[in-house]
Amino acid sequence: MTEMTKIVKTIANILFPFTVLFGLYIIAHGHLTPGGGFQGGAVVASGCALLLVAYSSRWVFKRIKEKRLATFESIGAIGFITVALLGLVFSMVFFGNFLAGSNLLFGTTPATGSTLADFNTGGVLPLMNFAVGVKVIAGLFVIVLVMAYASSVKEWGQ
Amino acid sequence: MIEFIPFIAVVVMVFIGLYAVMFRRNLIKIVIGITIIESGINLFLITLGYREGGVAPIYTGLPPGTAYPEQMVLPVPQALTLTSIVIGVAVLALMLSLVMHIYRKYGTLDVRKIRRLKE
Amino acid sequence: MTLEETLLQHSPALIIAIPLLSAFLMPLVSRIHAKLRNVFALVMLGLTGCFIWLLATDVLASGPRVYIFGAKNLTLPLVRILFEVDSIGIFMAIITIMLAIIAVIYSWSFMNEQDGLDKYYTLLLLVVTSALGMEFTGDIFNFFVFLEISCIASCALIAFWVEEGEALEAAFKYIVVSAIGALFVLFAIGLLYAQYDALNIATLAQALQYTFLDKIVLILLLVVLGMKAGLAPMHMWLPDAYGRAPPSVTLIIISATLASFYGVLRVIFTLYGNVLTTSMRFDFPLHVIIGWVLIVLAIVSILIGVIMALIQSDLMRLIGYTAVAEVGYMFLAIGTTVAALGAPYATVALQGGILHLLNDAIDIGLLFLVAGAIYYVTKKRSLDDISGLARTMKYTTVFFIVALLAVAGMPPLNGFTSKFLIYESVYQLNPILSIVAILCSILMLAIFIKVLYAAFLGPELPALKDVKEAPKSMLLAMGLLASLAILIGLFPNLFIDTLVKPAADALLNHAQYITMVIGGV
Amino acid sequence: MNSMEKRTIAAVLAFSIVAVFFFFSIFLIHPFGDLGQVQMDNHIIANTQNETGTNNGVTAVVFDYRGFDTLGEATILFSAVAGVIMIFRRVKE
Repeated sequence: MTEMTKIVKTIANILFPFTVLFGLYIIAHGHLTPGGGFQGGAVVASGCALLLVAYSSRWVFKRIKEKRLATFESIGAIGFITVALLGLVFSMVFFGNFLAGSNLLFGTTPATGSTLADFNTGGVLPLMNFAVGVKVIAGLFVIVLVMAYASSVKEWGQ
Repeated sequence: MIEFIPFIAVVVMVFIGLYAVMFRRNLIKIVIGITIIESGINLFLITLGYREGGVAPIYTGLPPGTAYPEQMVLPVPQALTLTSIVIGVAVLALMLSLVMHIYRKYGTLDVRKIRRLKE
Repeated sequence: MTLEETLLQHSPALIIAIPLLSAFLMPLVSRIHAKLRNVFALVMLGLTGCFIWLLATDVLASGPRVYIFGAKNLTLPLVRILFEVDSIGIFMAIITIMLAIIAVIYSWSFMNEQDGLDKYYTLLLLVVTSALGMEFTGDIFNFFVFLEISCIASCALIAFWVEEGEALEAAFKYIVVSAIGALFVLFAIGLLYAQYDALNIATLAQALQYTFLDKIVLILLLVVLGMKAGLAPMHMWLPDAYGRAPPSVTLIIISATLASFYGVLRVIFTLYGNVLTTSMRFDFPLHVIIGWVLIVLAIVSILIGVIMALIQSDLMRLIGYTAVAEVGYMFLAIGTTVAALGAPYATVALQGGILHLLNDAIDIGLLFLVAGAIYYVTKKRSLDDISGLARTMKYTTVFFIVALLAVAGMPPLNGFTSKFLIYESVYQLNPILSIVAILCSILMLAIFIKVLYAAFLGPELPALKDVKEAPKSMLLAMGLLASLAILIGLFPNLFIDTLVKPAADALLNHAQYITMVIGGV
Repeated sequence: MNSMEKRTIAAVLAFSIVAVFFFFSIFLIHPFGDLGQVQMDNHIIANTQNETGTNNGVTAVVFDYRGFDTLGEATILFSAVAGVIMIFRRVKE
């Protein structure tokens, strides 16, 4: 993919932080409002894809390598399964929600029925949302980046 | 009849997708066909969970006076659809990267010109 | 609770978690040192094997185990995912882990010169995880998720040799077929969910009313899982995929295929276990219809596999078509069991089918490893280009002779025992079927004798003068499979009594499977 | 050309069989919005807040009740990424 004009770049520059912020908001509030790790991760990754379109894929590829993104994805996946394994350690069952109702981190139990949003609820769910969010951002971005970069290389027909 | 319209939409989408997969000769069109089938199945799953006049199963800012569980839609089909969407993305990514490689190798996307494997 | 009891209690979860975690860790591990990833994969699979051993001793001694994810106790209605491990599940898990360990040993030398090996080992561990998950799970949507993991990871592995156009085509064919099949499975799950509002297999099996929708679900599930298991007429992807993937990958894909076959068993015997004897129209009970349909398709598979193998000149494709025929033998046994449900020879057929599952994994796997060894030293696929290898590759020749005798069902090797059980029971159902099966088996022997003459005996080609024996790790992998083939051939009763009979009983006793979950509340 | 025609006939046959199945099945499902059995979902809706401590029923199902499926889902994405990187590993300048 070739570089776009200055107008596109400027608008992408303005939009990119807002897209990332919105995605992070969706990830962080996954246990309260519609959304979660997958959805928010997809939003952030689409912001990254915007950069990819505005600046060329070579420009992005020079700054961030796919190996590093793949490592980030691995870390997200390891984080997810680690939270599940911590459930095995603390509540004696795989995927046990050991933080719910414990009054520790995210441990408040909300009142039944319609309540206001209390960020400090949900047990391990926000942690899992965060791990999945990291994983999805890195995963989707690396897929788009690798495919875009491959189509920009000479022998691939461009 | 009116209450079956969402299901009919599902069937129409699955048919369009199957038609594309079976009778189109372009690899990209085959991939698009699979994506359309998948959207149809996702629509089917989400349709199964709808309850007449229900709201989303989220308690934050729930309209006062909502009786639950009678006035909430089912959460499990939504979770299944979420899983299905992510699976669809993964399959799509892999299929498209294979198509890119096939195009580089043969210089065409026509199934009839590519089929070098003996049947 | 002692440590051992705790480990035993959590072993179903750990058997999935350990290979999965090591797959996630693999990109990080391979950054440290290149050789470390082989060791790491081997150690982690060995650890998984230890847990499977621990679980197997307990399950075979004291019945199925249930493991619930996220809660300590079962509560009705069943909202959580659970694993239910019974004798057939653990039997399949033993086959899977055995093939996985042998594939990793084989890849040590075979994949040595390739690049992209960290992803290769990651995907390999993921396929193993998915096969184990399919075999243990007691939740139908969870089964679908594992089916998709196995589909995606196997597809990427089939395309490992990206420079070959045929590998890409085989991978594309495989993923198109599997993706559409998986979507049909999802549709079937949606139909079940719409009727009974449950996703647990035991709950569904108990609630099943055998309505028209359930018939559609049965057809969809059997068609898709039969296709993934390589049953004709939807076997087209199998010879391509088997023949074009690296042989160590083929070994892993065999285990994924067998997991789909296990899915067929689970659907027929457990999910529809309660309604198998229900009569449809005209006084035809369901099990007779399913049984005969499976038998006809199985015979078609055997014939297609053998006839197509006869005309192949590419060694790996030839073995791929033989694999189709072997799948046909397994389905023949299952079809006989279902068609004659209740008769004494039905149990014999089921035992033959389950033992043949193990033998198929060993024999076809060994054949592919031998073909891979030939490819590794000569870089040639076609039988026309290789000749006289017996002079330089003595051990490989011996292993090939073992494999060919085993796959053709010759005593005293393992194929004989299971095929004999199948012929014996099928003969009581219909003698003609048995005769066709025996004739095809003899034809298979003829095909492989031809391969033996073409590839190993015969004149030495000048191009293959400086061919050496395969490296040690490949010989070790082939030797392990060959010694297993001989061991099962010499002491079949040992395996039948300890592993196969409990597995067959667990399949036929679907009431126990249901009460373990529903009754255990 | 003969094999091509055979292929088309087989495709038409398979297409029509699948079409018939799908078409018959949809009219036998419960009507849109009027559910049949709902015991599992009602249990989840009623117990989400005290069992998992979250306000969002869908997140509770995705990450708690059916968390293992989500692990599988994450694994699928992971394997797709691994596969795509592996397939494109030879791409160099």
